[in-house]
Amino acid sequence: MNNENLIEVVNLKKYFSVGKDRTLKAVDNVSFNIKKGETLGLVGESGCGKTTCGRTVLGIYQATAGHVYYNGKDIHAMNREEKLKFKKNAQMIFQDPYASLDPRMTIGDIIGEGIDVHIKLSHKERQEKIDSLLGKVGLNSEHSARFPHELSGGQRQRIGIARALAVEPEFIVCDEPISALDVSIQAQIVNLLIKLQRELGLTYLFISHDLSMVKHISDRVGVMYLGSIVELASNHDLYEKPMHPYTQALISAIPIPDPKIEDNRNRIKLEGEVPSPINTPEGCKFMKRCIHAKEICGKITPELKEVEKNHFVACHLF
Amino acid sequence: MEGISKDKFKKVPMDVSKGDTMARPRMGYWQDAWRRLKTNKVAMLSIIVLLTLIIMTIIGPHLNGYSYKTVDPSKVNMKPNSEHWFGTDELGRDVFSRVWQAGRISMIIGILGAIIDTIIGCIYGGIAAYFGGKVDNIMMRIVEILISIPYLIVVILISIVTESRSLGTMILSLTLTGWCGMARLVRGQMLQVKQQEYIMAAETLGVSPWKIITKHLIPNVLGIVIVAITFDIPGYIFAETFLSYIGLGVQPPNTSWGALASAAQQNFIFYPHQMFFPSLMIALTMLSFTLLGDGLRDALDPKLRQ
Amino acid sequence: MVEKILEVKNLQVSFHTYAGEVRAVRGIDFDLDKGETLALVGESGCGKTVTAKAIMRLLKVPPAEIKKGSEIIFNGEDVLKMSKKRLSSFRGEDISMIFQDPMTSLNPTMTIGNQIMESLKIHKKLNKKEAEKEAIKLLELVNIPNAKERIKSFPHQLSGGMRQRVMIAIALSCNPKILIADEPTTALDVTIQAQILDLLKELKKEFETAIILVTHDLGVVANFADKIQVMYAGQVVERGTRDEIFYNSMHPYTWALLSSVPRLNTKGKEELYALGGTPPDLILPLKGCPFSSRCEHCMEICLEEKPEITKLSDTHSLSCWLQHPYAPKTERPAVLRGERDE
Amino acid sequence: MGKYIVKRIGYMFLTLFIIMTLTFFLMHSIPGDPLAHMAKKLPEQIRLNYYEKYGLNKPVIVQYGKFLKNIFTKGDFGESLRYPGRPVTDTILKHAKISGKLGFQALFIGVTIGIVLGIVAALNRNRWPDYLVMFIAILGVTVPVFIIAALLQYVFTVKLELLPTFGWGDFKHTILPTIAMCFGSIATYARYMRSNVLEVINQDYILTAQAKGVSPFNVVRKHVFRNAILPAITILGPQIAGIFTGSFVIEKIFGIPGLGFYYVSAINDRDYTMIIGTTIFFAALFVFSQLIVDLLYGVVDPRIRVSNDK
Repeated sequence: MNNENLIEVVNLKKYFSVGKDRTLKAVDNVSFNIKKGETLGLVGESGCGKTTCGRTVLGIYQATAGHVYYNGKDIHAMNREEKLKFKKNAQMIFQDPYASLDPRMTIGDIIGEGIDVHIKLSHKERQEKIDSLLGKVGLNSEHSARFPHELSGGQRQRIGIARALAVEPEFIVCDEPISALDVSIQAQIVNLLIKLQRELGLTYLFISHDLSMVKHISDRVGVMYLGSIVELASNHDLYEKPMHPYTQALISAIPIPDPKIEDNRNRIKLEGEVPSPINTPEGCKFMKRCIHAKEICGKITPELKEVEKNHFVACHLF
Repeated sequence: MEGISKDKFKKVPMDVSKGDTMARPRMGYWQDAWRRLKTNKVAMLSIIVLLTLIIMTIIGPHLNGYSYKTVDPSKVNMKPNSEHWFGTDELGRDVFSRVWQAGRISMIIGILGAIIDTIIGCIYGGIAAYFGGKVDNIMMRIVEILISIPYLIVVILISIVTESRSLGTMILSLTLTGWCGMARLVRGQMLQVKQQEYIMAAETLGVSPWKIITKHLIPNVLGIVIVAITFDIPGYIFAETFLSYIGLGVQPPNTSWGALASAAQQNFIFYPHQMFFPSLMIALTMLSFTLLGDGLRDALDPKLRQ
Repeated sequence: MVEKILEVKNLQVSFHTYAGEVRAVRGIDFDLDKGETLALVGESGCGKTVTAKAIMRLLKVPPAEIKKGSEIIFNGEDVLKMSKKRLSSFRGEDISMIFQDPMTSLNPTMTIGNQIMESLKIHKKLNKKEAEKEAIKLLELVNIPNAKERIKSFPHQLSGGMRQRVMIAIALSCNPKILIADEPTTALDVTIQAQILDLLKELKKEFETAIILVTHDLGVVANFADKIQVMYAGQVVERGTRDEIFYNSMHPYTWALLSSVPRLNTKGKEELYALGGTPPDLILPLKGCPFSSRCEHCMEICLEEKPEITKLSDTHSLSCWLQHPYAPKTERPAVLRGERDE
Repeated sequence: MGKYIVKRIGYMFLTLFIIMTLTFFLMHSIPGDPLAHMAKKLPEQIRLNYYEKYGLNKPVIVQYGKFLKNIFTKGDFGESLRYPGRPVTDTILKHAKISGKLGFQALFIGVTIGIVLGIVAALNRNRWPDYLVMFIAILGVTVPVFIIAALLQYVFTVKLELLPTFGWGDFKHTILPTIAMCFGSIATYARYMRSNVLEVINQDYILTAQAKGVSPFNVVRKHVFRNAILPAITILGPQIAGIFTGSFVIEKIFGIPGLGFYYVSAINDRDYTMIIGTTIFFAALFVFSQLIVDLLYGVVDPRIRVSNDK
């Protein structure tokens, strides 16, 4: 891993208008960067904006404000040609293995779609490439004439991965790629993603609500709450010494499949539920549920600042 | 337990790929839908009935040697017999030939009407869905207003205004607002498909909008549109029947099932056969299309697919 | 003295589909003691939910069929032979159930108050006023703020966690002896999941309710269940107390389930233990051990004959040929052993 | 909610205005002498007098202005062209009562029976009651109403001689037309309710209710019924439209002096003022009932009720 930033996200905002005078701040002033060959995990509960963030980073959604730089180039200001090249280099793996494959297309055509756009191949080379991709994700050429409904969830997710790999990308956004799968299948997919990263030197943005999986696969992890990153640190630091009260609660809520640890664990209980992300007031968004809330928290929105080396927290306690 | 040979406890090398081979024969989407439809006896029977009806409307008028418009005052109001299979009407015309001749008009109105409304509806709904936002808003408001005008009143007004009772104006008046339903359906379906993750995946891959429309959007909307067509055809036949009844349908010597049935309705008590045959054909056509539509919907419904 | 309140004997459930008979549950037995928590663990399609619904007699017959020879005995009474009337009082009063998806398991057109009061009226024969009072008490019990106002809300006005609390309130309203919780936290976020589990634990202590917890998540089970039963392809492959399953399990499928979940204490980016393949199609007759096609210790015998039950202790038993004296010695995977030493 | 209603009413008036304008200009674009169909042959001078009286010799746009003014200020659609001296508005109001009585009777009976049959069919899925109901439903949507009417006349008046064939007077006269008219509603509702009930029955909250120990009868009554019937309100709109068009045919067959009867006569006589007036009346009634249906749905369904509040 070198120290070059592949992705730089600066003050990214994505607002949705939901009726008169009501804005949903799905992504609110988010900044982070991802180094080449690194995996950045993004965790948070449902509705925290992690999926929207992933999509805005890929340019699927137009950003409301802020910038996303890919290799130093702002992806929202690219011309057509550059944009097409970016689409070859940056890919996405989707959450729902059922909705993300066109039911009317064969597996071969689904995988081949990207090849047709970016890499001009003869019919034979194309088929060979598809077969080799299928092999790479643990399937075989027999599957290429099949239709999505004939495959299981895990197999479909492999197809989704093969489709992304087909255009030989450098960067892949994995949007909850395992949450719809069974436990034993989840492990298969995660192993595959790790293997592919090693072999192909890929860079991942791994989005998930499953903290233990994120910890397992990521180098650094960002925690999102109501559209903002509240803490961003290396994998180890974040789980060993979480600083933000929300992160602490989140980590202590993860059930651990070990009775002895579970029995002696002191949970930080989090009262209430995530408030609505529509028209959020000024100040720290976590304030209402925070046991350490002070007066300042309701007035000034805390900035993400480096509290220790490479450990960023957005909280007035620090 | 003791009887088991020790050899049986040798480790078998695990073949992981075995779990990923496909046991079932491969089957495409349309193939699969067709297989489903074939198992549906009612739908298959409907197809057979419809094909028979269509063939008869083509060859039927020429089968027994009597023209549908030859008036024969010596053979007025005859009951069905070996000469005139379905009997004759009050002008002595052969009902058998007339029924099939009428069927020709009814079928043409039904099918042509459905085709026209599908084309307009698909283009209109497609444009609204594709552009979205303001364009969609305005286009759908227009449809909303058009749809809130009672359909048959529009048809009646247009029929009165155009004065001509030709097939063309009939179809025009029937389809003038008839496409609105299809446009709504196509738009709704398109919007739903547009939100699917596979469309997003294609966009992420840099697939051009045109290809996304032709390769993803259209094939995925097609199934629903086909089902809608099978329900639209009997709708038009029904509407034509209604128009004929209130005297705005096709004019003699041309005729349709609706026209035949409404003409026979006056003397129904004395000559029930004159009404029976056209009514039977209307009912059979409607029934077959409706049942076929039901069958197609079940066959194409992805929720039922396993 | 332990009191047995539920006995399931040789339960077999099939579904008749157009493609043939799907044998979803293939002969399982278990007991439940008073106040105890039993977890049914397994992946989707293993028959755990079907078992739970069969106990409540909530399966739709047809397509479902509970095979002859199956017995479900509640306090000496066969549930499968209950009359319609008895069944109505059995459900809700003796046993109740909460479901996976709190978004769809409440009636959208009825206020939550009415939904809670409904069972109070049926079983406790309360009048409207008393029922309302009781409903407010129940909502307070499951920690819903402003209970007095809330009983007038409709389900869509509540969040997922709140709805699951309402479901729990309904289920516990008549103080049943058994509560079946079918994946009660799967649809919820982690922090909410923790809240709901804590609530269930508290209530269990207070009411001495026995709980059957159906889940795929071993993490949830770890500090919740007394006994665990691991299911695969409609059969129980291993059962034992919580500690026996977590620290001394002997079935390769249990190993796989335990070790395919990443631990917070691993270094990361190591390969996870992953099972290959997918569970067998339950439409097919299964020859031998159902797990054999995915098992890395698979032997010839596993493909031919169904393994018998081996008892390791009073509470711990499993079906696996590895327990046969002729079988090669097989150790528990390193990941699992490591943890025991900690 | 209040805002929503105002908006909907605004749209209603816009729609009505468009319909008025369209109808007016369509009718005035017909070539030929609008008085050609008058009941009696007119001498030239009287004809000119009529032209003067109706304003037919003025430019169309002036006629349009007068037409709108009369409607909005007096609710006046002018006089019948075929029967001079007979105001269109009076005719409409007089005969609409008869049509209305018949229509609502048919709608009420049709919807009630349709709902009951639909529920019965769904609860007995794939057994004989289901097949029977579906058979009736299919017949109801596939057989044109005048054929049903003719059959009814044949059976009840010619063969059994139980009921009068023709005319309007006491309750007896309404029986056959009502049956003929409600057939379509029965069919549509039976089909719709059946699929709704089947859908609701498979919802999770039905399991919850069963798990609570609610008796099977009460599960249907308290949980299935309400949830299945609410969406059925939405298809009331098209049903009301169907009742109108059905009345055109039914009233003619049974000789009932309702609005449909006069509408069809007006069409055949090319009585333009009458056509314009009746068309607008029908359209207004239809648009208005559509509005009521939508609002009603908003009131009864708590989910929609709340989303409108926001």
